Amino acid sequence: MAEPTRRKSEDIPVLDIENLAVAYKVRGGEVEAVQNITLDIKKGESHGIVGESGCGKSTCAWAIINFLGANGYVKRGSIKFQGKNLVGKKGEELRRLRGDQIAMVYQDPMQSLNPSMLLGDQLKEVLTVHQGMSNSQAEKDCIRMLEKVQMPDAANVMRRFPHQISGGQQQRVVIAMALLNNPALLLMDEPTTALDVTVEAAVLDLIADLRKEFNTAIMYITHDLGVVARVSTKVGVMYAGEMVERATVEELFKSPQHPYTQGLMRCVPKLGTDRSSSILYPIPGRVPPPDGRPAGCVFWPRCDYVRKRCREERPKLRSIAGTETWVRCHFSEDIDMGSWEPPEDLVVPGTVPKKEVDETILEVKGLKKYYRVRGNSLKDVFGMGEKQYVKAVEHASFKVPRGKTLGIVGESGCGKSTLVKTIIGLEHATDGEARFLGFDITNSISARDRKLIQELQMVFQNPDSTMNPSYTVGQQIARPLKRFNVMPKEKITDEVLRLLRSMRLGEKYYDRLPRQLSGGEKQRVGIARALASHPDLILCDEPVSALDVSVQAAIINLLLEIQEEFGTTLIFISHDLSVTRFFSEYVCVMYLGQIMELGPAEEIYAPPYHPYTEALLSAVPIPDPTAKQKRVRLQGVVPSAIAPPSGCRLNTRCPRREMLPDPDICLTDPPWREVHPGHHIYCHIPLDELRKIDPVVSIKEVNHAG
Amino acid sequence: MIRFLVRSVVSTIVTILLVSIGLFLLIEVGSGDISVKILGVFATPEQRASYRAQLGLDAPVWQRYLDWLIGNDWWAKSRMTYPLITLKNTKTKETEWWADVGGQATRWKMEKGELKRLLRQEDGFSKAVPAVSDWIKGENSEYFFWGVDNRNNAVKFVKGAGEEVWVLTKAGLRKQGDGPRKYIPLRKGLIRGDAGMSWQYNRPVSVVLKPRIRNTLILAGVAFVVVMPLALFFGILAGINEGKPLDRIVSITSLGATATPEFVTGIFLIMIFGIWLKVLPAVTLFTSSDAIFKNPTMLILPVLTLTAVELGYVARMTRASMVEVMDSAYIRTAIVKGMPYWRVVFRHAIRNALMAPITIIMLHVNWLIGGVVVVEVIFGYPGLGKFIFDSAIFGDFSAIEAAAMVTVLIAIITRLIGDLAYTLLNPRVRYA
Amino acid sequence: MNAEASASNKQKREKREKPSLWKTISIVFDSRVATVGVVMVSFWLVIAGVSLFWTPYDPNSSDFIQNLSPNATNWLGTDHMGRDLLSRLMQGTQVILLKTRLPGGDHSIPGGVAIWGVLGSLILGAILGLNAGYRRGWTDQIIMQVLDALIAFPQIVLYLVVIAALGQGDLVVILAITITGAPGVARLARSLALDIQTRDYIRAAETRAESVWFIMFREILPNARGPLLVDAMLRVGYAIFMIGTLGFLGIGLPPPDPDWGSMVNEARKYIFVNQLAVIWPALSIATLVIGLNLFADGLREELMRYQK
Amino acid sequence: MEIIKKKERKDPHPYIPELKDQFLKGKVTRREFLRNSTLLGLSAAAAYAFVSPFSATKAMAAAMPQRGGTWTCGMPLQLIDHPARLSWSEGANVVRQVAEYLSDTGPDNVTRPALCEKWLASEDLKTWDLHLRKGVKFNNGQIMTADDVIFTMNEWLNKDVGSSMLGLLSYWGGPQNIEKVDDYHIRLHLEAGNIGVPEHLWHYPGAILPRTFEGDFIKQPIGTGAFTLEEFAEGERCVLKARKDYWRKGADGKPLPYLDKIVYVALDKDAAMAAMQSGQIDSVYHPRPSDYLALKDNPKVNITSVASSYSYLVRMRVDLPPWNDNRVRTALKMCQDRGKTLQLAGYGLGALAIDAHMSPAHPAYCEKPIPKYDPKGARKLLEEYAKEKGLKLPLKVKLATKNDEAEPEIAQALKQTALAGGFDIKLDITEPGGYWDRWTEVDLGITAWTHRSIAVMVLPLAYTKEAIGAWNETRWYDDEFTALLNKAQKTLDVEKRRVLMCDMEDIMQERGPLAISYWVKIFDISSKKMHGIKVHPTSFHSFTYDMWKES
Repeated sequence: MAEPTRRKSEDIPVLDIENLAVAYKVRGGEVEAVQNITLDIKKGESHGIVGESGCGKSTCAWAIINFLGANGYVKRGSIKFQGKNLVGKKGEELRRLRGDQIAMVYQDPMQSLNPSMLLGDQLKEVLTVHQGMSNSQAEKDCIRMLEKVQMPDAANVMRRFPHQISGGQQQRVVIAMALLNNPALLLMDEPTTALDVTVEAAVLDLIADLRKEFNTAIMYITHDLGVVARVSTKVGVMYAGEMVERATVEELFKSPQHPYTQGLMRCVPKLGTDRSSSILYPIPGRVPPPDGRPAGCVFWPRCDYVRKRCREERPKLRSIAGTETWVRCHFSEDIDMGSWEPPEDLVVPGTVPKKEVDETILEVKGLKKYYRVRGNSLKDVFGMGEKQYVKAVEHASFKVPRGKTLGIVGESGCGKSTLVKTIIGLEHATDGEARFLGFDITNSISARDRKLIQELQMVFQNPDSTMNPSYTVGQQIARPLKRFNVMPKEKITDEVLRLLRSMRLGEKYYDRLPRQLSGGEKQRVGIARALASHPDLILCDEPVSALDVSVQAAIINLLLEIQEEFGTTLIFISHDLSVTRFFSEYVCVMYLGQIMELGPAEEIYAPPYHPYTEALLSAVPIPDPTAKQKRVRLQGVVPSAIAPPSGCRLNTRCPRREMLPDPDICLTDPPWREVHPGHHIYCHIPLDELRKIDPVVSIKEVNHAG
Repeated sequence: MIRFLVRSVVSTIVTILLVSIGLFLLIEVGSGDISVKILGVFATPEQRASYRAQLGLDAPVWQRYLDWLIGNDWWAKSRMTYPLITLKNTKTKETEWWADVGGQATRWKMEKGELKRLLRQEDGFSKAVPAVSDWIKGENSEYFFWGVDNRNNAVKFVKGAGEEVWVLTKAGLRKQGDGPRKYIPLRKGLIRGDAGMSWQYNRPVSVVLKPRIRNTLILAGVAFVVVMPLALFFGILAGINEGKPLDRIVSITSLGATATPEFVTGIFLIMIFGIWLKVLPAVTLFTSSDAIFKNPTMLILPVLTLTAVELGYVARMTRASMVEVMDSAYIRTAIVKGMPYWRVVFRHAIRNALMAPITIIMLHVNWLIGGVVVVEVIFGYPGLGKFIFDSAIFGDFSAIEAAAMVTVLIAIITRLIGDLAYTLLNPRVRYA
Repeated sequence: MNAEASASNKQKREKREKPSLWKTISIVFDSRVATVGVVMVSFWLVIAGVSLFWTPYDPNSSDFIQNLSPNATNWLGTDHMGRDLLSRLMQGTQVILLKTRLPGGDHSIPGGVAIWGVLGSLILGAILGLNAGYRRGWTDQIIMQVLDALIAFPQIVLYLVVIAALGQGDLVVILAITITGAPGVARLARSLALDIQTRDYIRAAETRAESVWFIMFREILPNARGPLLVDAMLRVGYAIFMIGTLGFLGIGLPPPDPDWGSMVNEARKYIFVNQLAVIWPALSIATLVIGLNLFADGLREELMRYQK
Repeated sequence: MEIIKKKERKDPHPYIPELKDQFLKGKVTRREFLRNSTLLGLSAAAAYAFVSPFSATKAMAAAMPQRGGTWTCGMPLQLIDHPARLSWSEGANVVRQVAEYLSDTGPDNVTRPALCEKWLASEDLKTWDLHLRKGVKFNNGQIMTADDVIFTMNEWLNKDVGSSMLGLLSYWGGPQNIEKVDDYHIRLHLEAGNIGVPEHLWHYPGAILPRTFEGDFIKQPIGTGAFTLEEFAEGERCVLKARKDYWRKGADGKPLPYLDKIVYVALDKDAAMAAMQSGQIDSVYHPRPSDYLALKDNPKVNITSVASSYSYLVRMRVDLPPWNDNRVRTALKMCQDRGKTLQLAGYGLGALAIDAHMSPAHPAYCEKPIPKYDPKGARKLLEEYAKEKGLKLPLKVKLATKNDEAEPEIAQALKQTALAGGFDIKLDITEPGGYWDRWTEVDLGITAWTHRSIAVMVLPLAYTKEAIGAWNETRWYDDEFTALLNKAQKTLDVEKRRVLMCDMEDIMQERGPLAISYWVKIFDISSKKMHGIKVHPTSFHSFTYDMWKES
């Protein structure tokens, strides 16, 4: 969806940053969080800043509005806003700029709205304070702006508190607030990261529309290459506090110059690629901390092309002749991305398809999970109200063959986590059947046989909470070995070390505490812990979604490797359709507790789609500005799971409902339409109709790495 | 919100019940045989048994609890020939139990084996007349009568079988004849405002307690009104100046004040202002029951003492909350929106910063009452705290039970108010 | 997910370093406030330790002229019975910090009344709080209801009730500190458990079908240790404060061993003659409490730095 | 009647001429003459005129008293019910403002008539004629007659009332020996002669009550006193208001009292001291040595003092082990370092004592050497005892007392000095209320005993068989001692009585139940504005009817 860059060379840049360095005072000295940043943004331009966590993206934004906290300051360089230097600006002058000329949108809308103030008041004060506008006039303007950001029922929202509207709506309010004074510069710091993919897509659409309408200069910070490809005209890539490459979005994705940028591109699975057709290559090593950056080029310890000069001399950001690309590399002209070879010590899983086995290891039929909730009425307080349930999972049925991977995708609240919890026994099923290795597993874990428990293990999402901070890596991996008596006590240490090695973690990790590990390392330990009891089935609950892309690739590779080696069956939950596609043989799409579509991965990602699958695919940000994506959007918000819509639960938001002659039919349970054996769509719309729909995504070029 | 409130109220009632049970058990069971405490270790078992019977302590614990909580007149009534009434002694404000015999307030006693009616006269005293006709024939041809004696007990006299009872007098136990066979010490129960007799004062606890509660409510109330705005002010002031000299001064002063016990502060305030400078009354002198209204300056030093300790604590809480709020994302939003500093503080920060401390402040009323005990002892203030203290020292169980229940009630009610205030401040709860 | 937003002003370089015990301690010393706290607390600990073996004079024997001002012999002066105040002040630390006298005998166990009381409330509170926070549901409701009831008692009233019921004595004071402290600890432990039990490693333990007690005490408790420790330190301060108050009211730790509160109580009669006899113990209570507060503040900051 | 009238003309009692003779010869001190002659019925004025004939007419040079004003005094207030049951002076101080006594013993140890106009004793001191004052009205308007007095006396002697008068007046032989001669004349036929009758009538439970009294003074605060009870709240305050029709007249010829109001405020001593110093109250009841030290240089305060027989008795229950063994008792007595105790507990303000409940402040006191501190001797005795009983030294005992005046200091001093003697004393110091609840019950305790003007008045109260169950807290009685006591009570001759006293003191020292270190000096601390305060060894406030306040 990227716009072609509209150049208005006569304009001076709205924002012009030169050689910026921001430092924080810490105990015993100071740390330069950001160094040598140079960029300019012109009117109507959207400048993306992309990079992994901790590389100083946000610091740049904070430096612009001089909000660096008590211990941060601009150490070098200049920040010019409409030609005037901002550095060192203080007090009243700065305050007048903030919110008026320069506005900002942040990552977490819930956190950034005042929980105890009416949204209307929070909006209005931007106008009344900066423009001295009357309250009633401000009210009108605010409502108009809310309508512009496509806020339903705008007048009403003014009289609500933040917790009373949904996350996507909150973000719209924040954006509206930022736009109220028609700022010259809009700083957006991961504005969609906390949102679901379909909501994200809608917000990104909105940003693009607004940019066109208001001609605002936007600085867009994100870690997501897909997002940056969609919203930016120009992109700056940051690594370890430095800007390593800056180019137009097309150039950047077409021919990335810096080895780091190239590495990033190789890490991300493209939508539509799978493990049989492509390999993800992680960047070895990790991002250095601000006070531990190497001399010379900051990237050299992880660079495949490192030479002597790289270690000694810090490269300058220089322009590549004949392009608009700037790169911070001594040798970028010498590097040809196409001829890149993976380093020899990098182990990547084979891409050979495995032999087919027909044994079904897990079979779920009509599984239901309801949670009892307390109502809010007076009756409920005394337990006399009607019993209410959250219908978290409704009639889930699927089979998982041994040694295969089932991917479950869906947005937050779709019941995928509950489904997994029910299978593993953290919850007992309300109704339905579930058999694992032929044993009934609808009961909860305490009622299961220890042998059965041992065969079902789980890998968790959040690397920071997957490990108990109080115990060493060794202790935590050893625990399941002891618990399940996998082996004699004296052999446990050896086994733990063996597992560590197979996780590509050295033996030196045995005595480390979790806080000494990076996110990826923690995730590896989590996998080792799950593997320790030699389970037949591992449930992976978004194991890579909290990781940076370079690490993500490594973990995905590790899981694939394990599967290959042990023939372990995997259930893989993810909200990321690209990763799921890459990883899984079978995919199951869930919405509001219902399975909408189920089938082999490649068929899910191609027509005929379930309307929901279609919407999801159209929302996925693709790290390729040339990719064409249809714009199919869901309307409204996700209904409450306590009183879900009857029939097809998507019926309130379905973009294809008009395709039916009688849309009311959607209020009844749809049939399971079988596309092929093993591929089912849960929809009233006949398959033939669905088949007529074009593919959502069309990618012109084959990816370099692919 | 209604749900929240109803839950609070229900939980409050349950809490009060739990407290009353715990308190009763702790005092009446935990303290062992009360008669040992009163009669001393050298009393004979016979004396003890007789005395326990007079106090109704021979009944099972659950029944004593119920008697204590909801009274026993309602079941004692059923045994009586004549209806029970209560009359107020105008002189002592005590409630007296009598039986209503055709409009004549009457009690009974046995004298040399003969049953006598004690008829209440106009002046509050009584006249004895024979009452042989009152005897009722029982099952085993025994004549008995359930009446009221002059110690507010429902008693069962048995004809010709006056019991030997041990009566406690100031000079020790004395044996008396003509005693009743059974005692039910009549009481209305705590929830109807009858907390039993105080052994220390030999008067109904409720009569002694009432003015004390009033006095303490005044003291604690004034202290609260003084402390809270100041504490919030200083807390907020320190919170928005985190790390600056002003913050350091406020923080260190409040820590110092909090860590200095009330009794030290109080003593030295008395020395300085009451004795050396002679600008304020050194102690609270209740030369009449309404002395504090006549001379409110007496309250200054006690309130100041309470303030010194409480102020620091609440200020520290508020400061912490303010610091947290000022560090939050929505304050950042407000600043980045270009809001003037004071607008950020007043419109955006304070309300959120008060949410956390408000419940704690209300819980802190507990502390205030704790401080009140010490302050009242130091300043000779005849309030609830000193009453509890005296009762605890004396071992006056009815008094300490009632007084402790009152403090708990105050604490719980303020907590309820705190919950309410929180609800009003926090829209997330209000519109939940 | 992406923690970068919070990195704006808190870049933490310690995060990836290996924190040894010494490092933890040395960081406490980095904070000036905490250092002052540590110094104040250690001062009293040292005094307490020394007093076990040596005090300038017999603290309980009236060997001097009464109500002396500080002089070369009696550095802090003497009290109304001609006893050396310094010696009494030093010995006053013992009952609080170092020993608990068992009823009826001359035996005492190591660990002062304040320490045992806080330990008691820590154990009781942790058991209740962990059960409430981890099990949730009805268990939680019942436990919280009971705790609410306990919390409703103003502390000193609860002390008075306990003392009225059970009489005076070291163990009674310990019991009182335990009962009054437990609800607070339990609330803290509960909130920590509620937070910690959402962590994935608890799910991991559950998928191993670990027992509830294993999860509560081996998985949750070690991670709640820090805040509980800080809280306990503050509680020791409150306990000392409370023992002082009880001593002042004449119902605290029984004689003959002096404790600071009863020293104030005795000296109060002579306040117009000899102010120092009140000031010294009062100052001692205040400094120890302030020290503990500062130390706890420093420690809390430190722990928060690692928890993030 | 006849005889009495005859005697009246000369001297009220046949012994008086001899007494006069002895005084003139210097055998009897001035103090003893005054006391004895007044007890025998000589009027105080006549007695004073006899001892100092030229000063009798000396007019009061002081300013004319002013009327009005409130006297505020800090004093503990505990439960009061039946005045005859009073067991503490504070309560008596409240009662005595409302109700009065038949006689009045002043600080000069001279007993003057009060509700009794005069009394006459027979030669053998067995028959006493009490002539009541006429026209005295109770504050309910009723006239006081012999019926009221006899009713009150019957209350004293009624076992059910439980009055300490019962033990004191055991020589009366019971109520049947009280004869109503007419409405204003009562004759007592005593079983044994006793010179102390007028003084005994002043014993503080002896307030005269109306015959309608039902047992609770707070409900029926009726008496003949100068004040009426407005409000009484235990532990808080007591407000007394001047009566308009009081029988005594002031210097201005109008009915007393001068004051409008008396307010007793129940402050604890520390708070009272603060209030005193800040001028919030006018007087402190029964100040402690520490209070004396604090205020002795205060210019706004008058401090007056008087020697007394007030003391803190370390008393042992002789019916309980180990105190039932005299060796143990003696050992504890030997363990007293009296000088040190007096210094520590009383700041040297007092007189050292022997271990007998007889004080130098008592007439007929027999001077004895003050025993020395002898821990070795004590240890020897204890070792003997311990060996016999198979016990080990140190002997563990528990000493109970109240945390009130000087008791904690005495207890701590004794603990220190007794350690060398072989006692390991555990202290059980509680609040006053806690101790008074069990003061008769504990085996070893320190009890404060208030001043009594003569030894024969206090001894029957606490050291006779009859007093067991009342005030005999030690359960100690001794036949020889009782015999001597009975004799002494009938002995008029001071010298003869002193001889008896010598023996009694020896008995008490040798086998008695008490260890006494010192006799307290009684202070009064009052604002200089207050006039007419006469510090009394008993701390009784019996001067209020003619005290006045400078405005």
